Amino acid sequence: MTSARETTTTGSDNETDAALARAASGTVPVGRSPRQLAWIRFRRDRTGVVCAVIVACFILIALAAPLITKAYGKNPYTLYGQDDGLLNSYGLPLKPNGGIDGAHWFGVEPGLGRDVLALLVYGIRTSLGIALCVTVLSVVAGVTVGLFQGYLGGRTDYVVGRFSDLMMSFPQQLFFIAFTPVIVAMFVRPGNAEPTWIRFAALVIVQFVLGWMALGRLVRAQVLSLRTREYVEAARLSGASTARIVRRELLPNIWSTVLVQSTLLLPVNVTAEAGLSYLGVGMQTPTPDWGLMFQDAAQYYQSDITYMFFPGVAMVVFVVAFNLLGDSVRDALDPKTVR
Amino acid sequence: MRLRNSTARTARARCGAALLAATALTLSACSAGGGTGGDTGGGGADGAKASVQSVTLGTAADSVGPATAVAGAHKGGTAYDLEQNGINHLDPAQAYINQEQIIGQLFSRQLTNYRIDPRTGKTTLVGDLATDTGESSDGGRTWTYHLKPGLTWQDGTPITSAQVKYGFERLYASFETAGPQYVQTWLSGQDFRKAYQGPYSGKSLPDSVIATPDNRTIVLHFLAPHPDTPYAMALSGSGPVLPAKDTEAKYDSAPFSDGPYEIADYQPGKQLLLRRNPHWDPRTDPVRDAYPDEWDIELGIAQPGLTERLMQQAGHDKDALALVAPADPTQTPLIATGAQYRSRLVSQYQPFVDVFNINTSRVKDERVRQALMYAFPMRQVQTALGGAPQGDLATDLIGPTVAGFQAADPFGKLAEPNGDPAKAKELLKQAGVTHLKLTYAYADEARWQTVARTLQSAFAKAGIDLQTTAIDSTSYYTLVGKVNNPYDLYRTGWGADWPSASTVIPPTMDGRLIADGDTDYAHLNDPYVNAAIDRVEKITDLSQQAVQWQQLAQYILKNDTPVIPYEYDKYFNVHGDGLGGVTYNSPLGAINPNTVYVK
Amino acid sequence: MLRFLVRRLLGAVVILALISALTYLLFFTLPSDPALLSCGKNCTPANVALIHHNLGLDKPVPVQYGEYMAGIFTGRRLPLGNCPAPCFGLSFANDAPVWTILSSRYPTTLSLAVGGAAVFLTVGVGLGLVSAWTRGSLFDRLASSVSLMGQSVQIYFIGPLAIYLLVDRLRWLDPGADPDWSHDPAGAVGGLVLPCLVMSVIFWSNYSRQTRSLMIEQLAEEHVRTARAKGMGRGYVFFRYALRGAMGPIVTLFGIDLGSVFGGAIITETTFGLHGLGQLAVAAVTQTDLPLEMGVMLFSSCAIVLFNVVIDASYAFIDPRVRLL
Amino acid sequence: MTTATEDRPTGPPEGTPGTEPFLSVRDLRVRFATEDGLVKAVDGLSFDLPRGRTLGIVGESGSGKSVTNLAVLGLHDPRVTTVTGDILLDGRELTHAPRRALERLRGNTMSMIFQDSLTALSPYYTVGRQIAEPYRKHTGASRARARRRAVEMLGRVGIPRPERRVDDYPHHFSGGMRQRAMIALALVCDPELLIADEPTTALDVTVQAQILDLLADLQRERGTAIVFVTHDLGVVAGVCDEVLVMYAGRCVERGTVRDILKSPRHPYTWGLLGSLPRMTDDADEPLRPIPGTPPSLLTPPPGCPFHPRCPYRDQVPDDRCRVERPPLAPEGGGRASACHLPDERVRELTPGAVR
Repeated sequence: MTSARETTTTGSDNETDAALARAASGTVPVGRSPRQLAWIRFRRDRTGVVCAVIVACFILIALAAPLITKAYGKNPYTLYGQDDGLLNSYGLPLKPNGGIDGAHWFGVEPGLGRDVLALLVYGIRTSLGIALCVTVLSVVAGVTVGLFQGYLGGRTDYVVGRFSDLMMSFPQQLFFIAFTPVIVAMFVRPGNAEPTWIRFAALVIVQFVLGWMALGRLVRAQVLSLRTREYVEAARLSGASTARIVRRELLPNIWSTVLVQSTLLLPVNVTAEAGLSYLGVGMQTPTPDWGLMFQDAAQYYQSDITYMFFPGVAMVVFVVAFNLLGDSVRDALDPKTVR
Repeated sequence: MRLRNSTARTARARCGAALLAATALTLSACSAGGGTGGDTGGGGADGAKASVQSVTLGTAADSVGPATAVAGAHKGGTAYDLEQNGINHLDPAQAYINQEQIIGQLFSRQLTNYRIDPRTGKTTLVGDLATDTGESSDGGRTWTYHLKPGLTWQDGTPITSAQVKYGFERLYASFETAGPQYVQTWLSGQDFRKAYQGPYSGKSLPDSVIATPDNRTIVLHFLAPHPDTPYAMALSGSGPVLPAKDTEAKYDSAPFSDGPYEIADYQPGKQLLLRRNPHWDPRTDPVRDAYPDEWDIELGIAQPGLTERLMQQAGHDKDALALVAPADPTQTPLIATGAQYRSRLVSQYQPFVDVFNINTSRVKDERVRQALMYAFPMRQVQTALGGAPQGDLATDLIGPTVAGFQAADPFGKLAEPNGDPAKAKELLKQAGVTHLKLTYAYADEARWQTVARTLQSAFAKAGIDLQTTAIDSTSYYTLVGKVNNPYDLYRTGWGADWPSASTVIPPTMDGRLIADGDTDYAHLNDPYVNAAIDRVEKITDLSQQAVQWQQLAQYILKNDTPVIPYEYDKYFNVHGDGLGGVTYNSPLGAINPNTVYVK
Repeated sequence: MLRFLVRRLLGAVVILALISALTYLLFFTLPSDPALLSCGKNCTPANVALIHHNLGLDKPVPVQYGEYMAGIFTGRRLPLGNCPAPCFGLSFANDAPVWTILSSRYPTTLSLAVGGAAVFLTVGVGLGLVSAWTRGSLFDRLASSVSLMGQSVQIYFIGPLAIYLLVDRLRWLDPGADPDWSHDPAGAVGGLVLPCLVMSVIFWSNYSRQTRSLMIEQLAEEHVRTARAKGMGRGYVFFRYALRGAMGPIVTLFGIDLGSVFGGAIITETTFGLHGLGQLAVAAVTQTDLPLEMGVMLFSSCAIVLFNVVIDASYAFIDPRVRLL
Repeated sequence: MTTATEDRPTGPPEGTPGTEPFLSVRDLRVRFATEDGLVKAVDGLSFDLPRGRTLGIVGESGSGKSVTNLAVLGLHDPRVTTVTGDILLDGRELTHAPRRALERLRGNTMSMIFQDSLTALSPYYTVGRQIAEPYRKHTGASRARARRRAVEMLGRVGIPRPERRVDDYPHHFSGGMRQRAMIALALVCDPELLIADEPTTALDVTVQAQILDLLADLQRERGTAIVFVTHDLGVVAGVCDEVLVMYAGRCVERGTVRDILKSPRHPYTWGLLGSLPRMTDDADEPLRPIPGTPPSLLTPPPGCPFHPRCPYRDQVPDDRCRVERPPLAPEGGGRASACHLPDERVRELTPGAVR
């Protein structure tokens, strides 16, 4: 539920023998760059590929949401339930199983009676969008901070380190609950209509503010170890500029970690965003949102459990796929892992 | 904001109310829900049926204790009450929300109170501490009350008229900001705090204001006639306070009891535990049976869990009820349709009428306002809010619990509950309005977001473009309460403080009150109405007055249409099988704990 | 050691000061006016002004903040009566001292956090160990896929499901309830079982995965190989050497998770309707109850910071090479 | 007098009978399954080692030295490693011995000194405890006795004030002291077979000398058989009786120290010797490291594994080095080497190669 859990040692089960084997196998066969090798390994990993496909599907759904709903002939805003009398006088779907039928494949939402499938598709779009922004921002910030913290060391390192300590000792959930309204209030004059993008931005900001430290620390640690390596020393002695050393010597050596971490970070951010909406400080109706569906569903679980089924299952699949993908990517980038 | 899903302090304007002689009538017709073929809700309507009990002013004889015994009831046991929110104020002088008042009845007594017959549910206003509901003189300006003999505090100290006077004096103290201000205002005028700073100033109110000729008699001298004083004396603040035990502001979390129970333990927002007060003498109390030895009041029980617990009644929940929290909308269907719940279901009207205010200072043409009235999708809104069990379709400013209620429907809304876009369009054409674009402001909570969607799509059918603005629910009343607010449509609820419309029409329709934070949310300022209000307020015959209020209300709705009433709230919930003698206090819109016993 | 404590505690003070200042100042960027939430029907300008005074909102914000922070140590006299140290102010909503409210709430959160942590540490680390021991076996593969699922579900998804199935339908478990250790320990445990289980699920999976790979990593360490070369038994090597080495990272992981454990507690409380700090926090925010909000913020961040100090200190006991300074 | 044997899968060791080899390795093959394929780390290695003798195994890193030793102690992970061939310790088959049996032997009958004492000693326990542990396990001694033993051992490896140092942690020790502690750990149960995996590589010359003496004394006292792994031929000269040169997981040349150092036959050995600094060298004489890198064991080059780096491959007619793998040809006296170069060419070349 929080990015913090992702800072942990990316479990590399390196083996004596595997290590010896690497020593023994000596130089890699010529003509294949490490990336190519990684790619080959990845393609060999069936689960990885399957998950990649699933993930791709989710992303496609998010991107093509309008097309999908167009093809499906529904949209996430029309109140089918109320207009077509699909709800009883208590606002519950008349038809069994949450009103699933030919017209509404996943049923209709209790209360408003919007189409669940359309909602879900657009909900994924929203949540994924937010999570993506957060992830990108966090990764960029984390890497930058980590790089310079690790490379410059000394006072910079100390100060920045304490700062990220500060950030880390914030009770995250509380922070989100307390400050999302604040940030919104900063953008919108009280009482004015609140454009959706502002919520979006606010959510991205709050999550980003507490989201970058984990990766930052990881990168710092790596850079610290890299910094003492001969070739970096050499580069420095040869008077290369800091920027150049960072760009040419350090970055190439951490990109795999960064890649792995970001793949692991994204689902975490998605669930976090959903969590916020669930607590009522995230996106707001009518904006379709994954977490909002959980919020509603949690209200209706007594009378319409079906409503929770689709968003729930979708999210589990999504996160599972992403985690597995993360593992596969790691394995591919880092062959010593013997599973 | 609705009490049932809002934290108590946001539930302003939802205060206890008393009911005056209103003919018993049933409105189950309205509560038939939207049930069409295969709709379980239709059947559920019976479960959701509510009726209005008639109430009378009691005599001195009615005011004699003890309270009517409940058949088959016996003392002992612990009764549990599940509250959705915390209790903000235990100090009776601070109690205004019906939750605070109904719970307050267990440990505090007033000069008058509501006696509810456990068999018929007939509600009578009687003397509680006082021997009767009060004698008026000087054309209704002066009211005299006599305390019953043998009244004591939880430590045995006798209750005197001086303590009652002290109780009234406390209402002036600077920290008493939450409670009703009727009595203070009647005694000392709008700026009562300037006139007197409360007992801590060392001074006391002169006898010209409150006199205590002997220690059982108390005389109140008002500036103007106030025929409904008996009801004002039933407000929680109209009782004694023992100066020796007065902890000023801290009294709010630890009041000293003169009722059947004393406070054993209080954890704000979590639990209030009430233990029997040995010094309370049932023979002096015509209102309270007080059968259980203990009341365990659990606070902050979230919905839908609260309702679920009452439905499941596992463990001690079998002896549990919810004094003020109605069933969660998501569970009302199960309750309304489940035969197993019938025997323990309470479905009654609350004194609250929910309305959508049309900002008359922005939407000036009443034909436009009427167009909105026609276009308004009453049924869908009801459905979106949980259907008939939550409330019946409203067509009047004054609710069924208030004196003189006549079901009136000037716009035929019950005939066209889903709205009449054609009629609306026509009216708009008459008004020469095209492309009408209005702003609807709502508190940013799930249910109001839902309603916003509903309104948007319904108004669109009438060619009205409804812009919606979500307001952070904590600032909602701040913002819609501003005179120059930028919104055209916003909902509020209003409940009578007692069942006379004089606690409904004047505060909400008197244009001379308009100011930031006032309660004329629609900003209606119709000279005719203002004049009429003054006229009706002068009538001292309450039943006469009631009729006049009703006529005025209908005039306002028909001609000015400043608001769109849409729901008479209902209390609809089940209680545990382990409890008997569960009656309903319609003036407060809550379960009456006084007759409850543990089987 | 002493130097370490002093340094860390000073750091903690700074952090808490910053957090509190941020919370306090940002609160006033909200458009809502707490006074209007407690004036009921009497929101006349005069009455509102009076309430402002009673709540101490009539002073400039920095002054308010100063007085608030000072009050924590010195106690305060407030218009609504005085408030002995530690004074976190009086709740705007019900005038009760925030400190009393807090102290009536933290047991729930603490029980939840400790209970949940206990569950996911034992289950997670345990599973991880077994997987590492029986590496490559069917169990191992089963465990890792289960862990994966666990890592992928969310409290707000399985919580309601669990209630629906285990409590309402099957009646196997009690619904969540606030623990009352002093009077009803048994009931307290019963009421915590489900919440702790639900909460722990999203954590233990991570721990089992991490423990597994950490153990495998450790088993490949040269000093562990040495131990094997000395002829020490498999179990001995596994627990005395490998586990000893894996402990550090696991503790680190736990330290990082402290925040999330608290966050998890909040969502769990919301889902099971428990009266913990989380539920209190949500209430405080929705009621714009500044003193309460501050109280919860300070209390919980304080807890997290201190726990972190404890954890860092514990390294010294796990790894003799670590020196605290 | 001991001899190494021919590169035949089976068959008794020749040479003077009666001296039963204490350790005897036959056609040892160690393979690792890796992500990228099968690695033949050791490929058909055989040697014998009687009590009281020292066998030196030399070769560049990655030539399979350490893998061989781990195989002898049975420390490989069966999940990713396949070990075939025979390892006989005092006549007992170890290759397929049950785990517990091996555990009883390890640290007791046979023990190993690891290369890097910093990583090879656990940072979590005191030196004393780590030394005492195997003693208690194998002798069932009491905690107190084991501790006294640990102190004694520390003393023997020349650690000053051992009774104090015994409670220190490895990171309190200097590199040299740690290495001594490592040795004390290996010797605590008076092993009959001691495998020293580059025990002195990390150390400065004086410490190195001390430790080598220590090992020599030990061997004299107890007749311990020692396998001495190193890529430093200088050390080999000092301590070993026979030498076995490994390249790419196989033995390319072997013989007595004299033979190997005085008249090496294999170009790889020449290379090793050439890259060896000597006291006799004048300072400006440059070192001549072997050009190129060891081959990948994933895809070993066809023919002679050394041919890509061998300066003399063209002197072998019709390109045999590239296509045909040279057998390990015995030349009597336990001497053998695997190279296609005709003996006469070898004889002419040797002086030039090694000087």
